[in-house]
Amino acid sequence: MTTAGPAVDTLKDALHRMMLIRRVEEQVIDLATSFDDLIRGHYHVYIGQEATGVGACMALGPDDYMFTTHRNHGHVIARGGEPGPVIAEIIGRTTGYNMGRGGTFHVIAKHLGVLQTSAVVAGGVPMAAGAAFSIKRRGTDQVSLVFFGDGVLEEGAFHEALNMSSLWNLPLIMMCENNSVHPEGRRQGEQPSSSFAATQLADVARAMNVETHVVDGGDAREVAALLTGLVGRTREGEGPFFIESRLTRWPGNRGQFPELIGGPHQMAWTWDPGTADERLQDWLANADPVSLLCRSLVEEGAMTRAEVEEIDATARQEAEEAREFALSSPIPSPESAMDHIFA
Amino acid sequence: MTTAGPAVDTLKDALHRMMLIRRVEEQVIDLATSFDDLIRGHYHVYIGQEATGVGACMALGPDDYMFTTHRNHGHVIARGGEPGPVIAEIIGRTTGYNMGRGGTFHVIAKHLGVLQTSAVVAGGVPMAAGAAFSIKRRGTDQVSLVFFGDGVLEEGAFHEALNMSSLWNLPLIMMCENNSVHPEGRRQGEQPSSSFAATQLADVARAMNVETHVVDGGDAREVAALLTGLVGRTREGEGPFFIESRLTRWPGNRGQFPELIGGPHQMAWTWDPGTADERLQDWLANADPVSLLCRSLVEEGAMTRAEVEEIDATARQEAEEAREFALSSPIPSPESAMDHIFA
Amino acid sequence: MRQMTYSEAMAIGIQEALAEDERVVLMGAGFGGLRGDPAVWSPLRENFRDRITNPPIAELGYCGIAVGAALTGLRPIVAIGTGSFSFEAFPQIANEAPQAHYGTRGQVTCPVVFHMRAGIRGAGALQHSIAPQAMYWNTPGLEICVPGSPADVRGLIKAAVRSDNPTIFIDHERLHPVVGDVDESGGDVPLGVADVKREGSDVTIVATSIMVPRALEAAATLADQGTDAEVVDPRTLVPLDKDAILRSVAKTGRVVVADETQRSCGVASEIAATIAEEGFESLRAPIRRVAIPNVPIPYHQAEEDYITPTAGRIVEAVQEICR
Amino acid sequence: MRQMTYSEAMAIGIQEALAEDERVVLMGAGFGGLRGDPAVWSPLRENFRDRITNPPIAELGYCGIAVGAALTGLRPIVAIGTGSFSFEAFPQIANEAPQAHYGTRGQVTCPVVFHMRAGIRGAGALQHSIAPQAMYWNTPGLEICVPGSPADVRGLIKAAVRSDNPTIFIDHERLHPVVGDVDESGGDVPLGVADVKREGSDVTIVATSIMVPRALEAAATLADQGTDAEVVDPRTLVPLDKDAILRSVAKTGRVVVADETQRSCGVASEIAATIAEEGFESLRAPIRRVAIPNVPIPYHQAEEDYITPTAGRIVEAVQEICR
Ligand SMILES: Cc1ncc(C[n+]2csc(CCOP(=O)(O)OP(=O)(O)O)c2C)c(N)n1
Ligand SMILES: Cc1ncc(C[n+]2csc(CCOP(=O)(O)OP(=O)(O)O)c2C)c(N)n1
Ligand SMILES: [Mg+2]
Ligand SMILES: [Mg+2]
Repeated sequence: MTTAGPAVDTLKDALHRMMLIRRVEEQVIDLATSFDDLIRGHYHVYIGQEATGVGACMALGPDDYMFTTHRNHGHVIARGGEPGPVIAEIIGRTTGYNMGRGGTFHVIAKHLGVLQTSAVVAGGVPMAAGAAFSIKRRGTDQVSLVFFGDGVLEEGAFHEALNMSSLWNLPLIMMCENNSVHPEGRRQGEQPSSSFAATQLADVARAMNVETHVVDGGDAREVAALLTGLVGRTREGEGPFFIESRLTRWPGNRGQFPELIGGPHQMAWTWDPGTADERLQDWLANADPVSLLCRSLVEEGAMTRAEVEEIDATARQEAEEAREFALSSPIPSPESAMDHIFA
Repeated sequence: MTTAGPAVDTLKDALHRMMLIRRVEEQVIDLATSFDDLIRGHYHVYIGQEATGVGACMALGPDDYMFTTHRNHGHVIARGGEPGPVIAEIIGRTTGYNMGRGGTFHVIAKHLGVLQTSAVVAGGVPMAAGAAFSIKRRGTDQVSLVFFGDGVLEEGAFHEALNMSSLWNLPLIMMCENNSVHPEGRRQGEQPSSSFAATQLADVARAMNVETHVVDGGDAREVAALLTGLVGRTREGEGPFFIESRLTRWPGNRGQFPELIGGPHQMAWTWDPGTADERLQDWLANADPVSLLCRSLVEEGAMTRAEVEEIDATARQEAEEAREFALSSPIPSPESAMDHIFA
Repeated sequence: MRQMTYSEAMAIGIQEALAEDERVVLMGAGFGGLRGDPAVWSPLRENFRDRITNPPIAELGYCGIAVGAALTGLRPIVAIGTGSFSFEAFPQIANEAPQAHYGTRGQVTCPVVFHMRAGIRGAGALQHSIAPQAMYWNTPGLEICVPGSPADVRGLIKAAVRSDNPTIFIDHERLHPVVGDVDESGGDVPLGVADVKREGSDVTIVATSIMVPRALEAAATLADQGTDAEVVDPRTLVPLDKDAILRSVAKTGRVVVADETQRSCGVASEIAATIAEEGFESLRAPIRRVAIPNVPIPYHQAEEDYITPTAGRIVEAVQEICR
Repeated sequence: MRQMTYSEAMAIGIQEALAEDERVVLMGAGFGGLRGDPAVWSPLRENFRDRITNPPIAELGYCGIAVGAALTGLRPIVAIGTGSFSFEAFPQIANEAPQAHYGTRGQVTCPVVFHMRAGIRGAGALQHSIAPQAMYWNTPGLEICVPGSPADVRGLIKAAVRSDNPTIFIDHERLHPVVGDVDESGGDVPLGVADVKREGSDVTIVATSIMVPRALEAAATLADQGTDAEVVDPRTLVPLDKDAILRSVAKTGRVVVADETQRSCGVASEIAATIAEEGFESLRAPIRRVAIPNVPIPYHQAEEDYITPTAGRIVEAVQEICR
């Protein structure tokens, strides 16, 4: 499935975006743990899922719609969001994409076709189907893509939207990020879930006559190649499509408050995972999409290790600048709470 | 699949129940159309689906639970409900099973294991799963059976309950009465629906690892044989099961107000459908479970035509007496509206 | 000016909204009510066939689709049917649509109309008689229209569609046959402007939706008894024309709030609380609410009538506070 | 008598309910809140492992399962988590559970407890800060508990489980760390009995849930200013101890109703409307509501604090009506 993957330049851009997501999320965790009052509730980071977001968004055009979830930081950056306004939104600053109104749960970015970010499990899927409905009615060749977690299949809303998308042949791409998969299961075979009764997540979509695909979420090229094909077919009037991206949860991503186990990501781990915290080693070796992409690019001779490290250094610096930008931005005035209730 | 069907005596009882449902529903339609103020809203009758309700209920024991829908009159009688209290409930009399509190939408019959009747599409399925959950927790060998229409699969609630029933291996039998099927489709092959995207209704349940069956809803014996097997297996700890009973909608059952096309059912139609109203002829010949059972019993020599007609005459008389009973029963006092809000 | 039924006026208003703006689409076509007059509703269904989508029985899904469509350039009117069916769609109606504009500080709009038939319709029984407008009023970010006359239903549906906000549009089966004058050349009824349906000086009756004709009937009875009641119809709950209500109370000093939602935390509670807070100085008597007592809706007519807030109940309430 | 947190008292109450009756089961185990103290909650999870079911993310489905289980002999406590997640289950909570007993004229009962954490918890933002108790109060047939102290949460959860009616049990993240005295040998707190949390003669503050500690704080501030406030905590909204409220208002003649639901058709509206209707003769000043203004909940603390009904807001409201 790695055939017809993106060209090296594109891959460098992709790697940069993936690094940027990782470095921004590290800043988010650091902000949440260093300050009591910046991120007061729980929040979710996208570490370990970067290849899916970036690989999928590479296939989208500027007029397409994207819907995301509680785990939205990475999706918005993958779609081209700038790290400054993203962090600013997450810590509630007026320079954030919603001027601090939505916070970590609701990074919304209108100029990127991200119009409403639901933190309700399965909230985004019907709305994304609605965007697709509107595309079809208006007769444009846009695409509506929605990211969501495996948990969404447990909610009835998903099934209702799935049915209508299929019945009405909507230009909708449903990208399910299944982050409950062990490395072996990611590439092949069955994977059980304690909370969903189907053998494979895609079985239900297939039963509803929706074309389904399974992709290795550790492999940015595979995701990009698949999505490029499906986005093209969607523009031609095919669709909807259901994709399961198989991911292995980053070990820092347990519970409601993520933890930077072993500290920020070290590029050295990519070539020597054994130097990382024990809980991370297996994940870095077999599942981390950033490490996997770096290693394969270097192994293939497409980039040198130094070039890869330079991309990381850039991303790291951008994330740090974004943090400073956000921290030095003004907070909303109390009375502004009463603005924009109605149009 | 007609193997191991019920014995003749049981079939006579079944035929009697089916006839009784038909005759009671005719009375209901007559009451609704003859009086302005007895059944003031819309209502739904079970004509044409009698074999499914009776065939399934024959398999149940006295302690089992049954859940039904807006189309509940027939299910309650199939379960052993008496026609008098059923009609009395439908027209709102204090002799009704809920003393006129629930009416046509909510015939509830506690003594029959019918504990709450939801008129919300898909409302009953989670509750039935809950009864099954409670059976399992309490460790009894009861069974929870829920009847519902094909439309229920369009609601998310169904999918949520399906998932949990499958995950938790609940003693639940989901009996879907698909009354949108043409006679040919009833016994074989694919049947499309304008509002559900799966090729076969059972595909979704199968995808969720639930054992599924398709049964001819025109054939009481087939339903009874299948259900007897499944109820037995459910008591042994198997389950859940999903059954699609394929039914052809009675032509009088269009819109929100049923119509007795061509008048009350004539037994003569059973042997000569051509004498019935044109809109009914095909249905009587190929789809009416009452006519089909009568014809086959007589053809097989299990009963004479006269015996069949006698059963009908009995049912007819019971329905008429039930009507009289209901009409002569008292209405609730206005102030009783304030009773039983809380236990 | 022509006499027509509420049902016809609504059909005309929807047709006008469709004709004026091709972004307007209908999701579902159940506006006519259970016994909706086909003569009135079939032209709409025929003239705008390509603008109507008949969804599966999936309220949460199709209301969400309408929200998504509204975020991306359409202006959907969703016919949910019976008000309690909107419960199925509560997560999208109450927890997505009203947050979009606020959550982006005004960057996006969500111009969707959720239309439903609410209230005691006659034998709707336990699950088909619920009026959810109070619950939606407890949800900031939703506009709420509760038209009580043919002219208002036509003018408000057009205004609701034109509004950039998500709007709950409440109609009532028992209003459908009500006849009234409609100025066919007239435009929208603006949101947030109450209508004094009858002037009077002794007592104010604030009434919404189905309670408007009932309040007028009560006022006629009261007039015979020598009590001159003013009937104020807010027409929309959000925005609420508080001034008009307070102005009337300032004049009469006495008020009955009549509404067919369930009593506790109902529409009448909110209006009464507002008056007790901001119009207290004018009050010369307790504020009476005429609403459904806190009871589910029973099936039989005797019981159903007993709990229905009728004109008679309004008269009684007025008599109590005008002694 | 022992000092403990609200969170601990709730955990103890639930354990006692489980120990007393083996028909009690837990659906979900998210009672502890986001930063719930494991020391307090893990004994419950360990001692009653076989009575706890962890459902999929399917609120409508598992609340329906709880209703079905309650109809057939169990007494489930469902931990829905954040209050707005109960919107997903609205059809079962509002349109099945409360109808079962009424619909059968008392033949069946539905003893289920729906537990949820409601209100502004700090950065819950648009969709995780909603307090739905007013919507449930608009739904006849549901009991509603809104405990505001450790003793009350323990006593009420036991009473809720023992009750044969479906009960909404509202807790609040910000109450979890609140400490108070609990009589460990004490029994249930009866439903429908208000508690005068502080006696006073100048003004009545009716407060529920998180507003109880805020009202007490306000009363302390007011005392310093020479105003003697009485704090009445209804503890349950359904049944409502109207008499206790009216008795206090009869004594003070002035009332502020403080509640953390959204203002329109909120809890404070209902209590205010009730007083305006039945306690009017005692009133010497307008009834003030301290509630969330009609606005969705913003993320940033500055804005969030601005709309939160605090002790300071209560003080201001009292000052306005005690001039
Ligand atoms: C309707 C609803 N129920 C529960 C939650 C609480 N919740 C937030 S994230 C989450 C898990 C979602 O799992 P999944 O969809 O697989 O996404 P992941 O976090 O794994 O990316 C839950 C239960 C919610 N936000 N909305
Ligand atoms: C949640 C909900 N939405 C809509 C309705 C209105 N309604 C009543 S019956 C019905 C059709 C149900 O179809 P099906 O389940 O196939 O049952 P059938 O009437 O064919 O037996 C609908 C849409 C309802 N009762 N509940
Ligand atoms: Mg997941
Ligand atoms: Mg059907």
